[in-house]
Amino acid sequence: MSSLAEITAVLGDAVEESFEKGPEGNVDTWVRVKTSAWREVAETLREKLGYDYFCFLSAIDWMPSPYGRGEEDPTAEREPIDPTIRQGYAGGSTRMQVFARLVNHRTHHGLTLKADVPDDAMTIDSWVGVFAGANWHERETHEMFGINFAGHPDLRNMYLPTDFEGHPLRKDFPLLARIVKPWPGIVDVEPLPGGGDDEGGAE
Amino acid sequence: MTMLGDRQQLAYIASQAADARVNVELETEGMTLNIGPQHPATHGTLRIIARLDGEQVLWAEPSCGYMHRGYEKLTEVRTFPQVTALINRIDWLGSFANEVPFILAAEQLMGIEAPPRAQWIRTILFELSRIANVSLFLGDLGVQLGAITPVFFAFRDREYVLNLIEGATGGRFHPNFDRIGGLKDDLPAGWIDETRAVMRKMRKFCDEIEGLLFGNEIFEARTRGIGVIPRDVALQYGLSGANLRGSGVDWDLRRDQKLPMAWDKIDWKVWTHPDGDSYARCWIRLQEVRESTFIVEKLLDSLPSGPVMAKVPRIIKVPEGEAWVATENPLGEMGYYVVSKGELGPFRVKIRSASFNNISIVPWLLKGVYVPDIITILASLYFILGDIDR
Amino acid sequence: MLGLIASIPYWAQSLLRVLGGIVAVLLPAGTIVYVFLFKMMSFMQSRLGPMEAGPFGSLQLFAEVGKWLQKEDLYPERADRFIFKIAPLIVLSSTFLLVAVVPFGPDAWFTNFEAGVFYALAVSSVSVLGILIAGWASANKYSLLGGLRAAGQLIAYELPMVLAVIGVVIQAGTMNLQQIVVAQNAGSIFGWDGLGNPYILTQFVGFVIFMIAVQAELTQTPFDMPIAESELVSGYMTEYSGFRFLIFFIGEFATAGVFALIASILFLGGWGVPFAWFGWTSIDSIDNWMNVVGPLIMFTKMMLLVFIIMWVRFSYPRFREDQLQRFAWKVLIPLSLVNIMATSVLKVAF
Amino acid sequence: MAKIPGLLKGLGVTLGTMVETVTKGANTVQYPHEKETPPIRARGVIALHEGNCTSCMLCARSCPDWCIYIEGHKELAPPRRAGGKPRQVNKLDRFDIDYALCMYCGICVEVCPFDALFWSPEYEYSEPRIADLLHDKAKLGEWMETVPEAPDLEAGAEKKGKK
Repeated sequence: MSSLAEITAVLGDAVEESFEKGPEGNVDTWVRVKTSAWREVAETLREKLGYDYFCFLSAIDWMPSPYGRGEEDPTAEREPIDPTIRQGYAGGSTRMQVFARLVNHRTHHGLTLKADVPDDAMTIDSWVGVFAGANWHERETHEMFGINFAGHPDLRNMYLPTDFEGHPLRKDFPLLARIVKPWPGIVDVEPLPGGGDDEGGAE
Repeated sequence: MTMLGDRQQLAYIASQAADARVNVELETEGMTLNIGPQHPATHGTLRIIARLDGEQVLWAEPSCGYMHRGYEKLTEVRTFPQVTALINRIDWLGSFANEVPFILAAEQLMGIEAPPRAQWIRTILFELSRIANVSLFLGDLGVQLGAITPVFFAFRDREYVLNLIEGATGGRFHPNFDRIGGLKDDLPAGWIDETRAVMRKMRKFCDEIEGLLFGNEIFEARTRGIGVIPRDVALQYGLSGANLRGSGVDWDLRRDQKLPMAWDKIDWKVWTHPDGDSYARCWIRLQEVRESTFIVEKLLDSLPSGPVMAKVPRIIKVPEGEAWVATENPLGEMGYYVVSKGELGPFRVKIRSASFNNISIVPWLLKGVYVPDIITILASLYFILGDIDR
Repeated sequence: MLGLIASIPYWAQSLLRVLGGIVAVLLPAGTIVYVFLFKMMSFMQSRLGPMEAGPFGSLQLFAEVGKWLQKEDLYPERADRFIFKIAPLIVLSSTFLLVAVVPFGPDAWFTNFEAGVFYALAVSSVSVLGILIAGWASANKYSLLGGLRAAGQLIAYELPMVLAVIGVVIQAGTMNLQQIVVAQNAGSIFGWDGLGNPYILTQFVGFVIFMIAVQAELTQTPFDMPIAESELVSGYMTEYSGFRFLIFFIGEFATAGVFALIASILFLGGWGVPFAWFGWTSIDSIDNWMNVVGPLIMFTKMMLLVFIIMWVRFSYPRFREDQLQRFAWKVLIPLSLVNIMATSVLKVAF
Repeated sequence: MAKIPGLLKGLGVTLGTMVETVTKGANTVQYPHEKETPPIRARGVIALHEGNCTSCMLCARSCPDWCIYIEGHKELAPPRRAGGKPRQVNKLDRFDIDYALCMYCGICVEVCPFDALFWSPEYEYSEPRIADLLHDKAKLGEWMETVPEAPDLEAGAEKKGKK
């Protein structure tokens, strides 16, 4: 099994940070690579270490959602949402990260690759030349997160209409269904007219 | 087998000819055919735009999104138990199987494991949903190829399996039976005997389908050598399930992955086929239904006793972390990448559904085939629209 | 009986013939739809079929017809309206023309053509025209593909059908359908006349080829690519609804019935029973009651043949267009040519 | 090779099924005339035991579709023991479930701490107008009589209390 050590040795200084967890024999590996090396890493892993199965590619918006779950009592004081961005395993420094999973189909070892996407350029290299299957995944990521993939032949929308504005999976894109309708979970029990005030009278 | 080599060659020549014709100057005007979104062969609302020269496809591309429901966004506003109710609607024919990887991912993050009896029952229900799902595929395959009878057999016999699922979980299509830490409830009395009887019926169904379709010379003529996917292409596109095993890759997540499920506790066989054509894919699915009935019976034999629910807090908060769990669902590899921030609901869930990858190969595969082969190839790749669009 | 008909005025004779023709087309069609499409198909699929309209759903067909007749007469915007409307009628008229030469009894016939076989084969291909223009006039790509497929297929299968019939014609020595019936029932196999000489025994290869060609001519599975509902939605019928679709529908099953009638005449001895049973020697010595029993015998034989057609239809998947052409030109036509050669050699030898 | 051609085998399968249907009957059920009984656990419709409900809002809050609407008011109830103080209870004014939105997940039935919600296997409550699918508390209460006893469990199951 290609251990994390082997991977870092082959990838060299393209690796920014890595993480490993899981019990013996079922280790899952996370590797964050340099944005500029995103494409080369895929090629190297495929050619040298046999990670030839393309599982998926997507992105994460690490910004906490300013809208919450839409299940707050408007009469109660709203807890302020902590806007600090905390990245997950293998760290990172940008709001957006792309991540993808490759598997070595002989050893069945899987590997999650991550890379930062610069906040200003929002662009990263495309994997289409390495894994043909990345085509649709990158199109999906493009329309959902607004990340551009340099070298992708055809970044059309997959799901949304062509003139759709916004990128739905970004955290600052509101889920309107949870905003236009009032939450029915707001406590709507009229108090006793006389003014009995002991809470928890319900049995 | 030698016959097949010839056919593969013919298919290759045809695709080359299609390519060449585009480049020839004296090109006749082709026809653009819109197959779908409302079309009998598209299992819902997939649309395929095909450029035809006569009956030959020069270029084809699926256009999905007619059923996009934005599950990845919806999971972000739901709590973990609510997500379970949502995600079994992704692949609506094998819905129980959709819940399992998500629950396993959440359990992995919380560091708990379901008790053995729950693992066994989960695996049994997982295989039952595979049988329900793939048996319908086998019937539907007949319809796509013009035989109308198999689909009625499939609906007839799938009903028994759905009754079983409903008897145990309460939901025919959307069980919502998995809980973080185990199952909602134990099996009702008499369920095991009923299941054994149904498994025998399903094997008879497989024999009938084999007689009606797989042995049929017309069926072979329609599927053999059609839509050949070589092994390395299959890996590149991330095909999974029977589509990958049909291309000769011996990989089954049920066997090749350590999960707290009961597959590794019994003996069973992973079926592969070297040809990579439509026939191989369909044939593997037929064998897998049969194999699943044996798996269910063996698991019922060794069902341990005990509780079905581990100790979990009443209000579930999943600790911060990331987890990826994939299982071998009826359609192929279905995985959830769950990111939790220690709150009631997940921070981000990436749903890796099998059909999305399986269908992304279609533009590559459809070059140079004939119009009827579009239908054969789509049917043999077997997608569920909810599983593509999520 | 013949005297009775001759005694009524000419216009009444014509009226009787037209009415008889309508009955001879619609009655088998309705029976086929109910018995085979509604009931046999359902039983083969572990279900009961229509059960609500009438006892055991026997009035379902009338309910369906009523429904179709009520529907609006729709046509696509860009359609060639006149041709679009007339196409189903052409298809159905070919069926009516076909039934004109079918003899139902020693005297129960509409016309007694000398070249009946030739006429039947010629008229049966008129329906191709209707299908082709239906596909073209619909202004729909699926319809167009379906229509073109139908044209290619029906022409390809016309040939083996003709060649298969030639064997029968050689053996009977006549092209008159009535004479072919008589020849079979009056004949004998090596001197034994207990069964007559139904040509299904001596012309078995021809019978199989004929039935395959009929299956293709009727565009029934496994040769239903012109309709191919999983590929072409409904082929040339995609844009039709209401009573025009009904006409296509009736045409499909009526033609199945009429082709089965012709097949039963050519290969199963038609309306007749072996003449030796009753000591008849020729067509003139047949008792008059055969004019009543004959049609019933024909009907039974027709149902038997339609059963086979439908049984195959409900069991098989569909060929691809190119495979179908290959099958016709590379298998059926050479085979039927060999059959003709063998028949003629044997004819000369015996 | 001495094997039956697939074409004949296919014909045999359909013919066999036809004989089976004719002799043993079809697998279908003539629905409006005869009805299948759904399993005991079937999630058909939610029944409300109004007396148990304390309008605690747990079900409404845990509903993923936001399809439960509850309103209530507080009231004084006679004391449990003689001589005790009158208790304050929540009285239910409105309890609606919008079945047009409900996705039958059963989370509300599970979270209810006072056993006021139950699953009934009844399924015949379709309506021509979508607005009529909003069942109020009277209608939800009517379903109570169709709620079955929970089934026995399979051998080997650990006996638990209720639910």
